[in-house]
Amino acid sequence: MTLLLLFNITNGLIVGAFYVLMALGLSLILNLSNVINFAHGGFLVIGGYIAYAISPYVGFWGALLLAPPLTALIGLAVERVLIRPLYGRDPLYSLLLTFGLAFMIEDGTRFIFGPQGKPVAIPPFLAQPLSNDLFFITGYRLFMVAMVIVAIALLFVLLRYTRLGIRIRAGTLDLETVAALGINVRMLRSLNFAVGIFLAGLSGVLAAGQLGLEPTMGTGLLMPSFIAIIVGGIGSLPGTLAGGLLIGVASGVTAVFFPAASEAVIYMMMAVVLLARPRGLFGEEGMMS
Amino acid sequence: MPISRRSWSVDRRTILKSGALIAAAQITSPFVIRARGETPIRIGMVDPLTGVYAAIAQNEVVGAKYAAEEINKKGGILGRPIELLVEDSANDVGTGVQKTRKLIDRDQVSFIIGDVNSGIAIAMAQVTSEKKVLHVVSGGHTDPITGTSCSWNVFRVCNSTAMDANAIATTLIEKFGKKWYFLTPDYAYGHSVQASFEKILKSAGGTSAASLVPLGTPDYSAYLIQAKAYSPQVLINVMGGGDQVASLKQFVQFGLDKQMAVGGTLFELESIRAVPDGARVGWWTMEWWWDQPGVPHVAEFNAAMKKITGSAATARNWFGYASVQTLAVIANQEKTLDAPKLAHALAGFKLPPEIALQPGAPEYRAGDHELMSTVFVGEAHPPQGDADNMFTVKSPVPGDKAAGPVEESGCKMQWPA
Amino acid sequence: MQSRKLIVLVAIWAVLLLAPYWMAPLGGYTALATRVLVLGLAAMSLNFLLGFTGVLSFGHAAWFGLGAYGAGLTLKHLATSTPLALLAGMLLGGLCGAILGTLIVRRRGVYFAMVTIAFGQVFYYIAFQWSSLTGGDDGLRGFARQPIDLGVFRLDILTDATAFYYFVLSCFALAVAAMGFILRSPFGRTMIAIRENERRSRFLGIPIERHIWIAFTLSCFFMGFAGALYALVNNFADPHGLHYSQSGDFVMMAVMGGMRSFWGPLLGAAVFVVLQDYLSSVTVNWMSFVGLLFILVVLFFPRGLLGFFQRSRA
Amino acid sequence: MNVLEINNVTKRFGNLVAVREVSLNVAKGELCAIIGPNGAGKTTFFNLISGFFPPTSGTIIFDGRDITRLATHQRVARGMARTFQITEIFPELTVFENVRIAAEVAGGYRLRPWINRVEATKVRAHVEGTLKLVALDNRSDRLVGELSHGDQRAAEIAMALALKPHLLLLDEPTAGMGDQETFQISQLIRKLHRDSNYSIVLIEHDMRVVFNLADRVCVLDQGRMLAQGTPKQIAANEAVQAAYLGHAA
Repeated sequence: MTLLLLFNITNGLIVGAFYVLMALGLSLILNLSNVINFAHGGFLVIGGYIAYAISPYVGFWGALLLAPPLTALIGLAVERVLIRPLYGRDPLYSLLLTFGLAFMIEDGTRFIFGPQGKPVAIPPFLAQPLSNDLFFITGYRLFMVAMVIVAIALLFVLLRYTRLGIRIRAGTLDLETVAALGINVRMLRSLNFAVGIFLAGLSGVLAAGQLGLEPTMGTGLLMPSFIAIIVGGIGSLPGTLAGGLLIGVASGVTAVFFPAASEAVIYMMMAVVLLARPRGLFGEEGMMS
Repeated sequence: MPISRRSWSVDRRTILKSGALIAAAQITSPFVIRARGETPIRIGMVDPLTGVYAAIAQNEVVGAKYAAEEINKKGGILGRPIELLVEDSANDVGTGVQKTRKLIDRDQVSFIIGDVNSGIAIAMAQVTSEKKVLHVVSGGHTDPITGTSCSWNVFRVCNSTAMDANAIATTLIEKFGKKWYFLTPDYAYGHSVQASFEKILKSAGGTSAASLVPLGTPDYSAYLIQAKAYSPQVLINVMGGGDQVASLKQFVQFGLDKQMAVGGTLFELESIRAVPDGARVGWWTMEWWWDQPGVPHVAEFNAAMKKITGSAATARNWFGYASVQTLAVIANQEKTLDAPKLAHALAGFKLPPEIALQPGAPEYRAGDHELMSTVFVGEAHPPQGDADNMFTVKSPVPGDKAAGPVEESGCKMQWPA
Repeated sequence: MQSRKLIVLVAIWAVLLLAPYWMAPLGGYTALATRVLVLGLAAMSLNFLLGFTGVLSFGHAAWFGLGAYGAGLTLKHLATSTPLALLAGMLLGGLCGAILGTLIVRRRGVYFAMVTIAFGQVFYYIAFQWSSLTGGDDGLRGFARQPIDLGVFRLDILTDATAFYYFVLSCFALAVAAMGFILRSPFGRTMIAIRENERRSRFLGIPIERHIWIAFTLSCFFMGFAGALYALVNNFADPHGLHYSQSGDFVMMAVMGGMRSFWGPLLGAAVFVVLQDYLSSVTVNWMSFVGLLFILVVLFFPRGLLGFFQRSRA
Repeated sequence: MNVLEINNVTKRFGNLVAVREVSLNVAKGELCAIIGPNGAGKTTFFNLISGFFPPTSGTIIFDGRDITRLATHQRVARGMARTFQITEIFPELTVFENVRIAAEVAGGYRLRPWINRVEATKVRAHVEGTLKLVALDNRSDRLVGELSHGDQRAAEIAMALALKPHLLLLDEPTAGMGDQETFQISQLIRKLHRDSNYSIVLIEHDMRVVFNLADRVCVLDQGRMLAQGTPKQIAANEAVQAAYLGHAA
C-alpha cells in the first residue's frame, strides 16, 4: 500500500508537471492582460495538430522544435486581431470571445483533419518504461517532465533577466505605472500573450505523444490548469507551479482510495483553499479582487 | 464533410419548387436527397456529429446516406423517394430530444434513427414512443435500450453490451486465464459491460478487480498502477473513443502489454486507426467487419464506402446502412407507413443478405427487438497488407448465441392497444 | 416615454402569447418556442445578476442543472406533481447557490468569474459521478411531467405541446414578474447602485457583500426554476445542463440581447436558440458559426442587440 | 461634546507608514479642515475614519462609541457620510435616482422588496428637500453623468446629505473647479455648516476656502499631525510655513 501510494505521488507529480505547463501560459495571460483564455485548450490542440502535420517532414524532434513557435505565431495574430480591442473592457468580453474562439478551433481542426483521432508516434527509445518496477516512469514521461523543467527555467530566465520579462513582471504588478514609464504596453501584452500560447503549443506537442490527437482534447485539459491557478493564487507564477503539482498529486492519490472522486477532488481542494485562504496559497491580497 | 439540409424559410413548399433556390441549395447541401415529383418519405436521423463521438457518428451518417441513395435508385419506399434528414445531437441529451421533436413535429418524418450515445438514444425513445414513430437505434449499446427500457417501436441494429461481452468472455478465459482487471468508464455503458463480463467470469470461477475511470480522463497512469499491482492475466479495457485510445497508448508505453493480455468488447476500427502501431493490440469484438471472404455483397458495400470515405467500411457505416435499409424493406414489404403495423412485422424479421452483409440471416428478435447480429471475435494488430487490415477475425459468434435467452434481457414488451 | 414602454410591453406579450400560431407558418415548431422561453428565463435570471448587479457568474449553469435534477428526482421518487417538482427544483438550485455564494461574494471581476466556473464544475462532477442517484452521463430519466389538475379541468401538458407551451409561458410570466418587481424595489435599486459604482454604494451604507449575496441567491433561485422547467421540457435531466459551456451559452444570450435591458436576454436567447437550431441542421460545422457569432457580438455589438438598436435610434 | 475622537491612529502599508499616531477631536457643529502637501496622508486618514480599511493601531470613537473595527456601512448607519476627491456617483442614473438610493438606505428600506405609498412619498419628499438644499432641484431628471463638474460634486454632496449624517467627510470638494464653481460649493458648505449645523471634516487644497470656512485647521505632513488651531494660528505657524515652502521648493 505504501508503495502504491508512493507510486501515485510520484506519478501525480509527473501529471501535475503537465498541468503546470498549461497553467503557466494561462496564468501569464491572465496576470498581464486580465484575460481568462478559454481558448487555451484550443491552442494546445493547434500545437498538437501542427506537430502531427509537420512531423512527416521534420520528424518528431523537428516538430517539437517548430510547432510551439508556430502556435505562438497564430496566437500573436489572434491577439492582434481579436483580443487587443478588448483590453480595458469588462473581462466578460474577453471571456466570451475566447469561449467562442475555442468552439471555432475545435470545429476548425475537425474540418481540416477530420473527426477521426490521429495517431502520433514518438521515438521508440522514449516509449519504453525505465524499469519493470517503476513502469509508470517511461522515457517519454520523464522527457515530458524534463521539457516542463526546461520551459520553466527558460521562463524564469526570461522574466528575471530579460528586459521583456522584467517589464512583464512590472506590468503584472502595476500596468498603469509601466505605461506611464513610456513602455509600449500593447506590444508588451502581445509578446506576453505569445509566450503564453507558446507554452500551450508545447503542451500540445507533448500531449499528442502521450494521449493521441483529437479535436476535443483541449477541453478536458483546460479545467485542471484553471484550478491550479486558483489554488496557487491568481497573480503568482510560483503559486501556479505549486498549484499544478499539488492537484496532480491530489488526484493521483485520490485515484487510489476513491477513484470516482479523482476529478472532483481538485475542485474540493479549491473550495477548501478558498475557504481557508481566499487569495490562494501564494496569492497576494488585493490582486485581481 | 458537410451534412446538409434544405433551409428553414417562410414557405418551404414554394421555395422547394423555386429553381433558383434549389440551385443555391445545391451548393450548400450536396447530400440532400430531394423530392422528384412525389412528396418524399422522410427519415430523420439524430447523431452526435460534433463532440467526442463525432468520428463514429459521421460514419453512421455516411452509411445511412448511401443506403438512401441505393433505395431511391430502386424506386424508394412505396414508390415515393426517401429523404434523409440528419440532425446533430451534439452529444447532448437536451439537444437530441429537441431535434427528435423537431423532426417529428415540424418535418413530419415517418421514421427516426439514432443515437450513438445510449443516453440520448433512450431519451429519444421516450419521444418516439410518445409520438408512436418507428425508431431504429443504430449505435447506442447499453442493454436497457432493448432490455428494461425496451419499447414496441424501438429496434436496435448494433449489439447490446451483453452480446459483445458474452461473445468474447470465454475466449479470454480460455486463452489467458481467470484473473481480470477492468478499466471501466464510469457511466452506464461501462457499468453494463463490466457487469456482463463479471457474470461470466464468476460462473467460470474467476476473480476480478476494477477501476472506474471518469469519462474524458487524459491520464491513466494512476489506474494502470493499480491494475499492475493487482497483476491480472487480462486487462479488460472497456473505455470508448478517445479515452480508449489514450488508455491503450499508455498501457503499451508502460510496457504492460508484455505482462498481461488486453482485451474487451469494442475496439472499433475508427479507434484502431487513431492509435500508433504499437497500441494496435489485444482481443476484441467487432460488430461488423469489412473483410468477410465468401459472404455475398460485403465486398460491394466495402468498395462503395471506400469510394466515399477513402478507407474501408467500418461497423458504423454498416449500422447506418442497415438502419435505413431495414426501414425501407419492411415498409415496402408491408406496403404501409403505419408504425404499429411495421413494428409487428419487424418483430422476428430476418434481414436479407444484401442488408445483413454477414453470414446467416440475423433477425430482429421478437422478444426484445435486438438484431441478432454476428459478433466477430478476433485480435487487433498493425496493418498487414491493406492499411485497414488491422483486425483478424478468429471466431464469428452467431448473434442469438451471444445474446442468450430473451428472458434475461429484462424486456417486457408492451404494445399499444 | 411611459406610453412607449407600455406599447413595447404589450407587443412582447402579444408575440409570446401568439407564438404557437405564428411559429409554425414561419417554419418553426412549438417545442422550439418552449425551449426559447425556458432558456430565455435562464438568461434573464443570469442577467438579474450580471446586468443589474454587475457581477459576472460563469458557473450559473450549475443552478440550472440542479433545478432540473431537483424537479426530475421529485417526479421520479417523491410525488407525481408538476408544481411540486418546480418548487423542489427551484429550492435545490437556489439553496446550493446560496451556500456557495457565501464563499465567493468577496471575489470580484475575473476572479469571481473563475471561481464561479470552478464551483459550477464541482456540481457538474457530482452530477456526473453520482450515477446511482443522477444516472450519471446517461442522465436522469423515467419521469414525466404530470397533467395539471385545475379543479374545473385538467391541463394535459404532457402530450399537448401547445398546452405545455402556455403552461411554461405562465411560469415564465410569474418568474419575470417577480424579477421586475424586485428590480423596482429599494433592494433592486441598491443592486443597480452596486453595478454602477461599488465604492459609492459602500459609502452610502450598503453592505456590498451581503447585497451581492442576496442578488446572487435570488438569481440562483430563478435559475433553479428555469432548470426545473427545462427538466419538464425534456422529461429528462443530465449533467450537461450543469457544465460551464452551458453557462457560457447563457452569458452569451444575455450579452447578445443586451445586458442592461430587462428583456434583452430573452431576445438573445431567441436568436441564439433559433440560430443554433437552424445552423446545426444546415451544417455539421455549426460550432464554427456559433463561435464566430460570439466573436462578432463581442467585437461589434458589446451592448447587445437591444443596446445597438437603442443607440442607433438615439 | 465631541462627535469624533481619534486617538493615536497609525496606518502602515508594509514598510510605509502612511499615518503616524494622529489624534483629532471634532466637536459637534464644528467644521474642521485638514490641509497638508501631497502625500501627507490626508486621504488615508479619511479612509481610516470612514472605514475603508482598519488602522494598524489606535482607536476611533464616533458619537461616544468605538467604531475602530466597524465596517463602512455600519459607520454610515451610525451617521457618517463622505464624498471623494474624484467624484463617485452613479453616472447612468438620474440625479433623483442617485439621491433616492441614499434616501432609501437612510430610511432603512434597503433590503425591502417593496415599498408602500406612504414610505415612497416620504422618500420623495426627502430627496426633493435635499436636492433643493444643493440647488439641483431643477435638474432632478437629468442623468448625473451629463451634468457639469460642479453639479456632479453637488449631487455627490446631496447623496451624502440624504443619508442624514451627523458627520460629513468632504474630500477636496472643490478639486478641479474654476473660481465660479468653487465659490458655489464653498457657499453650499457654509450653508450646511452655519444654517444646518452639520459637523464637517474637510480636506481642502484651496486655502481661500479653508480660511474662509474652517473653525479649526489641522495640518498633516508626512503622516504626522504637524499643527492644529484656528485659521489665524495656522497661518502664523512657522512649522506649517516651512512644511509648505519646503515642499513648494
